[in-house]
Amino acid sequence: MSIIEVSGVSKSYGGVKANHDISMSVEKGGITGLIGPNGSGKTTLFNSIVGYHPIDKGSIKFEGKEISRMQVPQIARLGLLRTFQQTRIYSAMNCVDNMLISLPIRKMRFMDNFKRNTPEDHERADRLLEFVGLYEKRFLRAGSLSFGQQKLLEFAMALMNEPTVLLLDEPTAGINPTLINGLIDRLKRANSEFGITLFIIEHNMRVIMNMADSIYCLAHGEMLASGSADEVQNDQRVIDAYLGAH
Amino acid sequence: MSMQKTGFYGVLLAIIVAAPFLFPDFSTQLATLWLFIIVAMTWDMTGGQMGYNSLGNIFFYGTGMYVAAVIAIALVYDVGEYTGAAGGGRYDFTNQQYITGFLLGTLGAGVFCAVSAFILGYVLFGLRGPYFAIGTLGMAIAAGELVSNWDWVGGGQGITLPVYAGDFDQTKLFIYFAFAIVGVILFIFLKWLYSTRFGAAINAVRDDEEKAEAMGLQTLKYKLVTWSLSAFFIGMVGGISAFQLISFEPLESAYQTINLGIFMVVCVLLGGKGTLWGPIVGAIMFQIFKEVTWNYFLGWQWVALGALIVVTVVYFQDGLMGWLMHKKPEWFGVRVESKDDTVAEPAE
Amino acid sequence: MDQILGNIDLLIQFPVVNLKIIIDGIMIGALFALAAYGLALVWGVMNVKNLAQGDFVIGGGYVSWWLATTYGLHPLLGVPVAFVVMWGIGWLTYKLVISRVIERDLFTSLLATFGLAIMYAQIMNLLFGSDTQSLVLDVSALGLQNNYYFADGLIDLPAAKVIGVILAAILATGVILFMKRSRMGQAIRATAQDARAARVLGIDTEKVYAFTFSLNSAICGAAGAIIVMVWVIQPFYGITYSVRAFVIVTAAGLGNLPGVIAAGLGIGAAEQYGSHIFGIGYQQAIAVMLLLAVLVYRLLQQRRNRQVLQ
Amino acid sequence: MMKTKTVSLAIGALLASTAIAAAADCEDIRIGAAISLTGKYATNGVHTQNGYEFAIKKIAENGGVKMGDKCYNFKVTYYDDESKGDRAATLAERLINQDKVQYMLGPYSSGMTKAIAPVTEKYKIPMIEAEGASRSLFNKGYKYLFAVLSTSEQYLASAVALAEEKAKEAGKTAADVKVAIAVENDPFSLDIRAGVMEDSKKAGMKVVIDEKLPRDLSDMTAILTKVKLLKPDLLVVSGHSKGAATAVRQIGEQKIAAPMIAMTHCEAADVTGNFGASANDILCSTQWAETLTYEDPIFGTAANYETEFKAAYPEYAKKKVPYQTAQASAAIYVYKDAFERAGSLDKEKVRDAIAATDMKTFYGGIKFSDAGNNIAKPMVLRQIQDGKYNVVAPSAFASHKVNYPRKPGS
Repeated sequence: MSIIEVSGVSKSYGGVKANHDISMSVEKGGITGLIGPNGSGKTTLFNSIVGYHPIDKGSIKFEGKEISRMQVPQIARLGLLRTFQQTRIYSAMNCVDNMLISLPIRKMRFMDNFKRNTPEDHERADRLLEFVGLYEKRFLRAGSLSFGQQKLLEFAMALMNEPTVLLLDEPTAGINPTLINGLIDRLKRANSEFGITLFIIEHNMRVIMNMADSIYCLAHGEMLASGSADEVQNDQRVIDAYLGAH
Repeated sequence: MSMQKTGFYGVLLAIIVAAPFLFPDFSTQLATLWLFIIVAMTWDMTGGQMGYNSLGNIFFYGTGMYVAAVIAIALVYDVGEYTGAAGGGRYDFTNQQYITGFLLGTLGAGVFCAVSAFILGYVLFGLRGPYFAIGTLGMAIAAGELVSNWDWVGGGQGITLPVYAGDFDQTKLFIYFAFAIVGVILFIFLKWLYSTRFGAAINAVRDDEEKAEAMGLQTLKYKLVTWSLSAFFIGMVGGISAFQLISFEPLESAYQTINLGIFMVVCVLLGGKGTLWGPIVGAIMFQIFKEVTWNYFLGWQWVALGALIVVTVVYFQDGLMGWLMHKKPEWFGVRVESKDDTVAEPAE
Repeated sequence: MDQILGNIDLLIQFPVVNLKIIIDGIMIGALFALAAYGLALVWGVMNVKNLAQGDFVIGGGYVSWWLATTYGLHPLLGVPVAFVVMWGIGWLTYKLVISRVIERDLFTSLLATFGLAIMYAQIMNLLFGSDTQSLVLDVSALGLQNNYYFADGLIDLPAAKVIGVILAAILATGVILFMKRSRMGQAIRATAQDARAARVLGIDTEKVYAFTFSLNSAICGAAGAIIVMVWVIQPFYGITYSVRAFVIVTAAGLGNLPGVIAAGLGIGAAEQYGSHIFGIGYQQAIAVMLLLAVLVYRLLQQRRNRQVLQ
Repeated sequence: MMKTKTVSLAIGALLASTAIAAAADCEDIRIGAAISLTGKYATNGVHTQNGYEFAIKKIAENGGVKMGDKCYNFKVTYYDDESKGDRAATLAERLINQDKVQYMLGPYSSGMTKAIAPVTEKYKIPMIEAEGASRSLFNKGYKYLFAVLSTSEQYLASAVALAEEKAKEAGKTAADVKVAIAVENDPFSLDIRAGVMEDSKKAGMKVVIDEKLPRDLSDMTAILTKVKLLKPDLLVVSGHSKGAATAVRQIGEQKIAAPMIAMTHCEAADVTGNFGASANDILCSTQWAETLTYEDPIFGTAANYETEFKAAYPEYAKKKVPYQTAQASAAIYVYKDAFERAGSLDKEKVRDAIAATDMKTFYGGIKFSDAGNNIAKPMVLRQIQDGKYNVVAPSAFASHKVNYPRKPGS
């Protein structure tokens, strides 16, 4: 069953067509990948889904609900969460506070805001920090962490929020290559253990091939190919697009 | 609460209660100091804690004055008749009427301002950064101009409230404690609020609103509630000020954009944005600075004040608390790792 | 209410009044546009929101007034002199304060220049006193009348106002040509586009900033020297011009010079119509309400784009 | 300007030192005053302060305040109220509480006086004020507030009467008279408006324009255009100095042809000096004129006051001494008189002595009603005729006939 349904979405900036008539779907409970060379319109599509700009044409549905005209926080509150390519964390706060502020407030009543965080909340934050390997650093200012650590923190924050779907924008970009395997492992575990549907933009073919159940490939703003990892990997058009030969 | 803390707050409370008796000649200045502390703390709620720098919070002060005065008058007389009586007629208040008017007026001012913050916020919180500052400033200026053309509340004449007929020293104490009680309640309220999830949420809005939105925080709701709460308190002190000043007019006393409207920001910057004690410390520093320049640099006081704003903003923006936090982070429970540790990646 | 209807009725009864209002609006708008153009320049190039804009205007007015009353300088010569003097003051301001708030967060420049505005107004008050001042431009020596009247004297065109508008136009054209043609103008535009890239290309952005801010101050000063011939100045009138400049720039957007001029003239006319219909007591309120209206309009526009105004 | 100011300060200091020499053995009586030295009322605030200081100096030169075998000099503690009411009220409290003054002088303008009066009243501190004319000051039952000037509804009453008279001379009735009013949106000017409104309503005149001037007024074209269209017979403008300055300038520029134009604050704005012929035939209400035949032993005649004042403050040499200055001096004089009659420094006794004041001064008669306003002195109306201020009403004081209709000068 598909949880995100994108059909016929077009988006252009000025005269440049960033996305043209894109259709795709994300399966519930799975890991879906979106690849494509630089400038192929991946992030544009991503931003269309999470509500950062209006689309020119088409429809985007989340759990059967049209979301293409909603604002960012509305969409996020439906349980569709995203991380940023340029990691965004609350750098002035420490890691635990970053985690606690990411509690799934949408699942509470507004008045619950006026409570302090419970010991269970703290416990969960600690557990997730442990999960991403930041437990030791939990009382440090998030801004003082390295870029890779900040990425992990952002990931942990997303998990804290108990999303239905998590959209990750290049989770491995800028991360020390020796750490990538660990990250892939954690992403997979997040999918299997917490049951979170993942939708990942990735530039790094190796990473995505390792994880994704199904993959879409964009080039020049159009959907080039889709299918399982193997199918896409062996698609000549995809190879051409990546090599720039066409 | 530890013994030490209990002791500290106990002494503080004792000072607050004793001050007007120890320094009866300064009770007006002490009341003004409270006014500054309160408006600084309320400004910091949005400006410091939530990252929305309003230049128009004075709107709630002025509106509070007018609402309180109108309520107090309306309980006894027809407002239009009272304010229109430039040339004749006497309107006396009994002590009972005065006190009822004061209580209902002040409270009503707070409620009215809270509601209007909620409504205005719907529009204004769409603005970010400098546009928010300019938009709120515009709101305050416009309100002042419109009220000054509104005859029912006296227009440019303003409103003159009755003088309390009772013992005069009592009135002074009454005003002082009215301010002080609001101030103490506000302090306790904020201390609690900043410790809740709500406090963390508005900090998140300040640090990265886009991220907060992406994480599903209904930022608009938080912003509206915060501003309304802050407006409630400013409205109340506006109401108290109306009774303290007795006679006030719209442009210079009520909607005094470039006086109190900016002073409250300067107080917060002096003391340190986004801290509980910063606005309080800043207000005290500012009040001292102001008293000194107004006494000893007559004529130059505004030059000195302008210079203070420039210097604070340009060189000293973190304020006293911010500076301390930077120098002595351990006092504030912030842990910083030594340099070489941060380089290492987490162990796999 | 009756009065408002009566005032509208006047507009219908005497259509020529509309013409007068528009002429007056354009005259006042031309000077607003000058101050606003300077603001758009510093805002666009160095991201500084200068709330002391109006005080530079008044400062220029006092320079001209002081020289005219003390040394008998001709008011027309006061315009270039004010330009030069205010250039210097702008440069000094830049070096002492503004250079330290560029690239800081946006609220900083707003508040720092607010502090400057307070200081300048007070210093002018101490230097020149708080009386309203004005200069009379006597052009009879040039063979012109000091006032021209049309439509049974209903429309009056004081020579000072016409000359003021012409001077404003010359000044604006000069600045535009300078920005287009000169090397410094190009450097300014490059810095506005992308300061970092400009630095890489070897542009001394520090110099560009200093120049831009001084230019802004000088433009304001010249505008002030024109204003002192046409209306009156007073040390605390700066805020009026600052508010107008902000309204205009917010309405027109940055880096849009024709937009700034059009908005300036439009707001001038709108304000004159507003003061005719509602009474001049509402002048300031009208300007500020226009600002709020513009902000709300742009906000709705942005909301449609799922964006916020920032 | 800066220069003249320092010069005048130096002269003031010099005069003050000689004064001290003259009455060296006298003790001080300290009086407090909050004055607008900055802000929108600063021009007249300074006029007021100069008036106070001049009178203090004159009294000291004449042997000071004599009580029994002792003598006293006045010494005023000033603060700047910045033309802001809340500031004025705070300063009044400070003067009373911290500086411990027992007597107060008024600030400039009705608005500031309104802010201070409740404070002095609460502390039972007598205040003689010279610059707050609004009637709303005198309906509050204040017991410690005394004003040497006439209340503001009287300012332009004779102008309205004159308009009626002229209409009748022309064979018309008062109902044919159209009145245009443009006043600043502040307590004093609004009270002027109320007075004119009442008088014209009583006479059955029609008010065709009724507008308020903003506080940062620099252009009143919009109103003057309506004046051209509606052709009122009487145009009333009141807005302190800048209102007068802006109005006169633009009336000249736009050739406003209203047959009668009446204003306040002509002298304070020095409209004849600044705008010359534009000011011709404009009617100006004044509390006092140097041509009036008032006299007292300290200041001499009204004319003498003007001469001596100009000598002491050379910056006034080329313009009229505004009445704001004269009445400020008169307030000090009332204090001197009251102290001498009370023969005591007890503030209650002094208050009673002030209340019983009945004296002739260079400024006119001074006698207070129960409400505290001066009822012994009329307002006069002057017309600017060929650059000179000539008294035209009321008839008892008139030295010249009024020019009607007004002829704009060339």
